[in-house]
Amino acid sequence: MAETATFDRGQNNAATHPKFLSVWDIQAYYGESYIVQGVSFDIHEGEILALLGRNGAGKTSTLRTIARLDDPALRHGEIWLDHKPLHKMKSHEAAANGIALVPEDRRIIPGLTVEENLQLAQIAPPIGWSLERIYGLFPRLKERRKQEGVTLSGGEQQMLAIARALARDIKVLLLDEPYEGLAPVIVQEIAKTLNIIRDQGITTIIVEQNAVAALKLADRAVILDTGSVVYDGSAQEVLEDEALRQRYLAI
Amino acid sequence: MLGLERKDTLLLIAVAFITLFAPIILNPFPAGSALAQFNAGYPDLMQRFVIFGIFAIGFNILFGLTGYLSFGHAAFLGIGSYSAVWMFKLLSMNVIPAILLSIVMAGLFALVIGFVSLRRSGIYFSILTLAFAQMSYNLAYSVLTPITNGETGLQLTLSDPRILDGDTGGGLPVTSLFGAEMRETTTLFIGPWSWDFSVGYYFCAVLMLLAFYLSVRIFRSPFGMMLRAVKSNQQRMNYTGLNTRPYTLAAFVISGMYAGLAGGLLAAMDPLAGADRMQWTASGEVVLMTILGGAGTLIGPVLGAGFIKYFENIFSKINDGILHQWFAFMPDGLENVMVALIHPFIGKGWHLTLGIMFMLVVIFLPGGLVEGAQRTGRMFRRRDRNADHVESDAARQRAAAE
Amino acid sequence: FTNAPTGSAVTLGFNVPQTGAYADEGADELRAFELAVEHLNGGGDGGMLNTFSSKALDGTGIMGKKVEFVTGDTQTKSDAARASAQSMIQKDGAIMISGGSSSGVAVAVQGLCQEAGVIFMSGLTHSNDTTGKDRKANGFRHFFNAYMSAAALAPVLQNLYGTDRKAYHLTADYTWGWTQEESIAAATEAMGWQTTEKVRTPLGAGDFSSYIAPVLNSGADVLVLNHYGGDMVNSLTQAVQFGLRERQANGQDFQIVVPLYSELMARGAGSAIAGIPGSQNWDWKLEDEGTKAFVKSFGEKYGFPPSQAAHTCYVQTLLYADAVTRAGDFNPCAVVEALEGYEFDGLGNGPTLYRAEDHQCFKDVVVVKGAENPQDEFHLVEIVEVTPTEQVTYAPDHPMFAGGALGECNPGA
Amino acid sequence: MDAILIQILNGLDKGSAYALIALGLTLIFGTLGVVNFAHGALFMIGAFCAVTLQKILTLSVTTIDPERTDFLGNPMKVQTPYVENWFGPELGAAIIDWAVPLAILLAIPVMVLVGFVMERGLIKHFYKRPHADQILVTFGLAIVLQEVIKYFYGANPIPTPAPSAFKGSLDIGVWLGFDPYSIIYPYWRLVYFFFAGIIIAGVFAFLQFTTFGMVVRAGMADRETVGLLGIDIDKRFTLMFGLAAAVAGLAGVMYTPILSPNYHMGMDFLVLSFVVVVVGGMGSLPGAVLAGFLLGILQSFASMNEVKSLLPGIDQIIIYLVAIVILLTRPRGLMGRRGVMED
Amino acid sequence: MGILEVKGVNKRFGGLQALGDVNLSVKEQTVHAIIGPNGAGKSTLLNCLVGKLIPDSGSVMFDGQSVLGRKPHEINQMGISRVFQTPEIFADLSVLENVMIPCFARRDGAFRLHAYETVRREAGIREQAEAMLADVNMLEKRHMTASSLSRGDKRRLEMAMCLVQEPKLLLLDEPTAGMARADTNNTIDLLKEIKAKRDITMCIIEHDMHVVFSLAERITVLAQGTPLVEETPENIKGHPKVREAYLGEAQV
Ligand SMILES: Nc1ncnc2c1ncn2[C@@H]1O[C@H](COP(=O)(O)OP(=O)(O)OP(=O)(O)O)[C@@H](O)[C@H]1O
Ligand SMILES: Nc1ncnc2c1ncn2[C@@H]1O[C@H](COP(=O)(O)OP(=O)(O)OP(=O)(O)O)[C@@H](O)[C@H]1O
Ligand SMILES: CC(C)C[C@H](N)C(=O)O
Ligand SMILES: [Mg+2]
Ligand SMILES: [Mg+2]
Repeated sequence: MAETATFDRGQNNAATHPKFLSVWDIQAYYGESYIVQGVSFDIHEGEILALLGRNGAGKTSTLRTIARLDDPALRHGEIWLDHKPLHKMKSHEAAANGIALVPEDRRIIPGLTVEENLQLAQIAPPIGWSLERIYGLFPRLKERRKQEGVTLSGGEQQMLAIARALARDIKVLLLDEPYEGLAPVIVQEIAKTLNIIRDQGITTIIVEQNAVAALKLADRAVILDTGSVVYDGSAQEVLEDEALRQRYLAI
Repeated sequence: MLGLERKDTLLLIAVAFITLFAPIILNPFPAGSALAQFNAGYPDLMQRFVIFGIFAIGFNILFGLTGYLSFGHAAFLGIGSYSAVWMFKLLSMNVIPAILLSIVMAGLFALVIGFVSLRRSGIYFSILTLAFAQMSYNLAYSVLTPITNGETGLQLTLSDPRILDGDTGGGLPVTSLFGAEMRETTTLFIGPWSWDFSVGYYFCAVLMLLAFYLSVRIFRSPFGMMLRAVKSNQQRMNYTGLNTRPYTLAAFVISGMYAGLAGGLLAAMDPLAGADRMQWTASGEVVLMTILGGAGTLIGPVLGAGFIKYFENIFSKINDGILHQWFAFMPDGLENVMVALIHPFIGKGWHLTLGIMFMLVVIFLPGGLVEGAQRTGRMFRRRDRNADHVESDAARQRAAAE
Repeated sequence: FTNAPTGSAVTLGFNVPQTGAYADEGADELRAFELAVEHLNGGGDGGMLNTFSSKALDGTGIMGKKVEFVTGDTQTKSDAARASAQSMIQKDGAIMISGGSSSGVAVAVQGLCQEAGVIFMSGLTHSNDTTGKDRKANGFRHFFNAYMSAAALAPVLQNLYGTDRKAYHLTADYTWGWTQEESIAAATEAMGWQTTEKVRTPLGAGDFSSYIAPVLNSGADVLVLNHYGGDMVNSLTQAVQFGLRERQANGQDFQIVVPLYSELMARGAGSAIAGIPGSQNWDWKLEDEGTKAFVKSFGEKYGFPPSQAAHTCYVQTLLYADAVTRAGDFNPCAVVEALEGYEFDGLGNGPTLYRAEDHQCFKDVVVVKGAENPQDEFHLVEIVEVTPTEQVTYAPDHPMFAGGALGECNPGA
Repeated sequence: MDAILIQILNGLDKGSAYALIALGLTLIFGTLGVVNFAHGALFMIGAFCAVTLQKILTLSVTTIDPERTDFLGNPMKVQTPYVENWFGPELGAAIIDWAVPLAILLAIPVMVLVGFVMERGLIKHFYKRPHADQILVTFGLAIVLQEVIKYFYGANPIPTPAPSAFKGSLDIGVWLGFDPYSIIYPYWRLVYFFFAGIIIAGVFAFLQFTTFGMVVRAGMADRETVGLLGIDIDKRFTLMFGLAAAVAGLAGVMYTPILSPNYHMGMDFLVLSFVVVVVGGMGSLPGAVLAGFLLGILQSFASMNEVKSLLPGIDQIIIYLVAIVILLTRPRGLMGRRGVMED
Repeated sequence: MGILEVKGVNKRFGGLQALGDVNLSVKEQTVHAIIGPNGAGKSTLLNCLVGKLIPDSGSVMFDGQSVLGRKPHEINQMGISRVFQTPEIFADLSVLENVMIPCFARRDGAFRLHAYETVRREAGIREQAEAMLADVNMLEKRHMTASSLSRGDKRRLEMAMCLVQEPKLLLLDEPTAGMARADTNNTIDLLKEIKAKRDITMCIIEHDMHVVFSLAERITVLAQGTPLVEETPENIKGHPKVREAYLGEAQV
């Protein structure tokens, strides 16, 4: 389904190519440490992209940069979403333009109940799934909706974090290790959900250590190593090319 | 040397050098010149620099390492002072027993107050310590007047027993170290300069160096590391098999004893102990000193103490007359404009200047004065970027904290 | 001796509260010091130099040396005040320290000056202790004290409110408050009043309502406020708000007394002060020549009349200069000798004596009350009576002043 | 009995002041997590809004009255306020008389503005900084504000009387069947009490019935994540700060007839208000209000002679003593939330 | 008798029965896995073992002694270490210091006032810590501040901190979550190696079946707060109930 992108480095193609999300040569720093070292890729609408790499490769940092969080600081490069310049925005503006990040440590907000955590996501427009619909997908959350979010079990927190993203009307979903800490059955559930989400035209970037699971789901794969793209191609290819996996993912 | 690493040894030597030559360094302007106003090298102020330096060093052992922010440390300072003055009244004008008692008493109080207050953390701890100190202050000011002599402060009188000293003749006796009077001062005149070398100052300075050395040892010790770990993650400490309470309590008591030492020295230099020393503003002052200098750094608290005391004693004394002297070379109109411009910031406006300095420092030098020193240092040696900065590790830890 | 002047100038140290609650008093003190120095150095109109009974001073400084001064901030804290005084002595070579606006500070600095061997001419200090149990040979007080307030007030109170009164004291809980409470209670009891209650209030309490409310039902019909500064402003305003002044008790109108008064406090209390009696060391409305001369030079220089704080500090400076000149020596011991038992006139309050036994100055005391309809902001206080010296004089060994000794004068190093 | 009643009344009043100050402080400290040592200064600035309005209203034309002389014997300058010239002496005088309540109108915009400027210009940069830095910068600011006020208004208290309509006091005792004058309560204190009630209720309602409070709390706990949810938290923080400043300022305005404003009144209240907030429990508005009233009433009782004669000096330390007892028995104060400023 | 004996432990959170009558016996020197759906109560059970939570009823015996009523640090000193589900490390300290602290805890006990010695001089401790870091492939990161580690590295660090204590019982709550596959495999090897070298018992919670089946000798399946089955890995794989409640179609 996805056309394998060939990106002309050094040029901002976002305006001319009908790409949905374009990341062009982003370079980002934590203080003085140079972490995201010129990452470029682009995605079409409704595509699922697996962003892979070893620990410390810079996956999380890349997602955070796209979501326009303060850290790491973007010092060079451009990010375009649907013809809008994300790189000029702050995180809440990016969110208003349809970016949602499910962060790796889930970031459930202390002091708020499960339901409040969800309500919080629906304060600023655009609003997505209704609470009923969310609870339909995650009945576990419905049971626990009066409980303080941070006392949920690890897996439940993960569900809440994903649910919170769905509660907003989003164009791009950035998932940072969504399967971490989830029971296999739930992983399968979520995989299904992600397919549903894709069918609705939502574009997804998924970072996952469980590379096989992610690749199965994804159309494309981008592999990072020490902050740069070392592979950008079809997911299928990575699944099949043992040598490639061995080289970049050591699996 | 002395069981320290090279950079710590260098720091210690630098501090020793500066303290020993402080009477000269702090009096850079010839006496009688227009700028002599800025000279700080007279015994009383120099003593205050080092004494409050001790206070802040001790406070930093608690706050800088464990992150427990005590808002009642002045109580220990006050207790130290009262103990010392009582020792002068009852026993002898020798400063040694007085200071020993100060340290012991402050340590005991710190043990009790710390034991209770450390049951809570964060702001709850701060308020508990504040409450204890305020109670001490209020009681010392009023109900406990028989012990503290209330508002006036505890002073020596002619009728004090002083069992060891015996009769002292007509005047009030003075504090001494086995006969060397604390107030004895030799003034050295070289050209237009004049430098005061006082026994009291050197006594305090030696103790400050000792206190500083000890604090370096504590910072670099496993104990110091544990304290930093407490600050970082108490939970993990517990699940690692460490009992955090004795660690924090030990830090609290040690810093209380430092405060007691400082209080005792204050009384040894000037045998009066006032209740004001225990008020929350005094506790706040040491907090400000520490943060201003750079909490968690070795030398920061001393710098902070010097900074605040300098403003308090030097800026408050500049008056319009002095301003007119400075600008006398200008045409009259301009002179008056200059004086009017500067007037709000000096003399009775010294608080204003201090407030502004606080804000500037904290806004532009997030790590306190030490950070400022480092930046200047860095500017001078751009070349070797990777050079080890004396304080950089501590500063970094601090920046990462909270 | 300490800081013997060597050059062509002599340095005096003026240590006043520049920050804190008494900063306005401090500012006025400083104005007075500057004026005094100006006059000593021959500037201005000479002020009280013209009316002073001693003619030793001639406007050429002190013994031909130009008078210079340094200033410091006491912060109304004993500690800070001593630090500030120390620096004047050690760094600036001050040979005399003056100023201050609290008894605690005065006693503390007086002690310091004694040890350091310089003269201390205290500013505002009203506690009996300053020249009582904490008296020092190197220290002199021009201000009056709590005992003298009481002695002057008592007859006036008797005239105003009779002898059958029950008094309720609210007292600032520290040494000055206690001595004033003790003195007033003793003096009023001597004329037949009863003291129903003495209640100590914390310093800077702000809201005194919970201390004032019980007064209503205590059976008392006079409230004595042994407060000063902001505390007094607040307690008085609040007492008036609670309607104490409209009340009747024991068949008489309820009354409030503020034994120690000042114009600055009266300004703070606003209309609440109207009609309230109290005592002052001095008032600019006194009619003697010295006062007139001083008010004139001060008023012309600064645009408003001087406070009693200003007066005290001005006079202290002249007195010191005069004593040095008369002694012909800057040595503190010579100065002490010149001042002890010294009688003079022309510095306000009529003939005045510096008693040798305790270095307390004896002169007329001014009994005042708050003006009902002040014609302007400078007339908030009216003089009721000038109590003659004899009536406020006491024996040096009076029990309220017992326990201290001057010691010997200390000329220092 | 009546002695106790009257102390309860007094306590309520002191309590309302504590509660109001603590309320504002909790918004900044308990909710925004900023240790704001300048809060007392905000209270003080509020009080000086009243002073300023009074000064403005009494701005006067100066005429020379040759009949009378001033203290130096020169002809007397007579001041007539402009408002009396404009509105006639009676209405003019009445307006001046009502300066304190009118000052509310001045204080609201001024305080909100002060809050906005303070937050945007300074505090904003300190949310992520250690509490210690916040203390230093806000303490510095407090000193600066206080010195500026001192520079313009002097150090002595300035009388700001309540409107004469509220002079005098209400004899509550008579209603309850006690002797006249046994329980009286100044009218203005009643006004203050009700005023406090209204403000407290208003703030509660605002935070309870809107999501504002929840969002701000969430933003405090984790501003990054709240940003990810599309919420511009900065704007809300600024608003919250403005609100807190306004609450502090109004508390100050209305308190002026009770406590003549002076430049250090903020510092005097500062420590106490921190104690109240912490005893109430960090992050809890009801806690702050409750603690305010509780400590106010206890303090009133402790200042009764009967109590004081039993325990000398108790009135000076009662607040701290109670604070210690409460904090030792209840780990997070009366109603504190877990995790707020506990480390 | 196992080294760890949990008998009849109950824990409620308000209306929720998080643990219902849990019995568990872990044999000395075995690796015992606890698996189960999310929210089954696995972490809660561990919390009861290390003193973070106190069970409403039941008993927990370790090495013949009850752990209930003891403080967390006392329990640790008995020989139980735990790796948490979300990494608990000393974020402000360097990686090396993070590992040295447990070394001190092991050598000096719960408290010792060694305020005058210097850390530098503690060569033995440092070597120990460095050796441990080398084992988890983190030696070159030893001077980094722990907070700037990536997430997978934080987990490895925490594991190193627990291992270096040489506990008798090591509790691992999802130790490899978020770890790259290669590191997961390394971790498995490391745990195996440690197990072979020392008399250590391990109790491991994992959702990664690869890890579970590579390590575990016994597996307890927990569901809704109660143990469903306790079996050898082979038997678990085919267990229908387990498949339904937990594994789904996952390949194991
Ligand atoms: N706050 C920070 N400060 C400094 N460096 C950081 C910070 N956060 C991460 N890093 C560094 O940035 C690099 C990339 O980290 P990042 O978290 O993006 O990796 P990752 O690919 O997500 O790894 P993982 O799979 O372990 O989550 C790592 O070397 C890490 O140490
Ligand atoms: N402090 C608490 N208050 C209320 N409920 C809690 C608390 N802690 C845990 N729970 C609930 O108890 C249940 C068990 O939680 P636990 O963390 O033990 O699950 P788990 O088996 O570790 O799950 P996971 O595999 O997802 O980590 C969950 O439903 C959780 O929401
Ligand atoms: C300012 C003084 C006149 C009164 C002051 N309270 C004192 O202690 O003496
Ligand atoms: Mg990551
Ligand atoms: Mg779990």
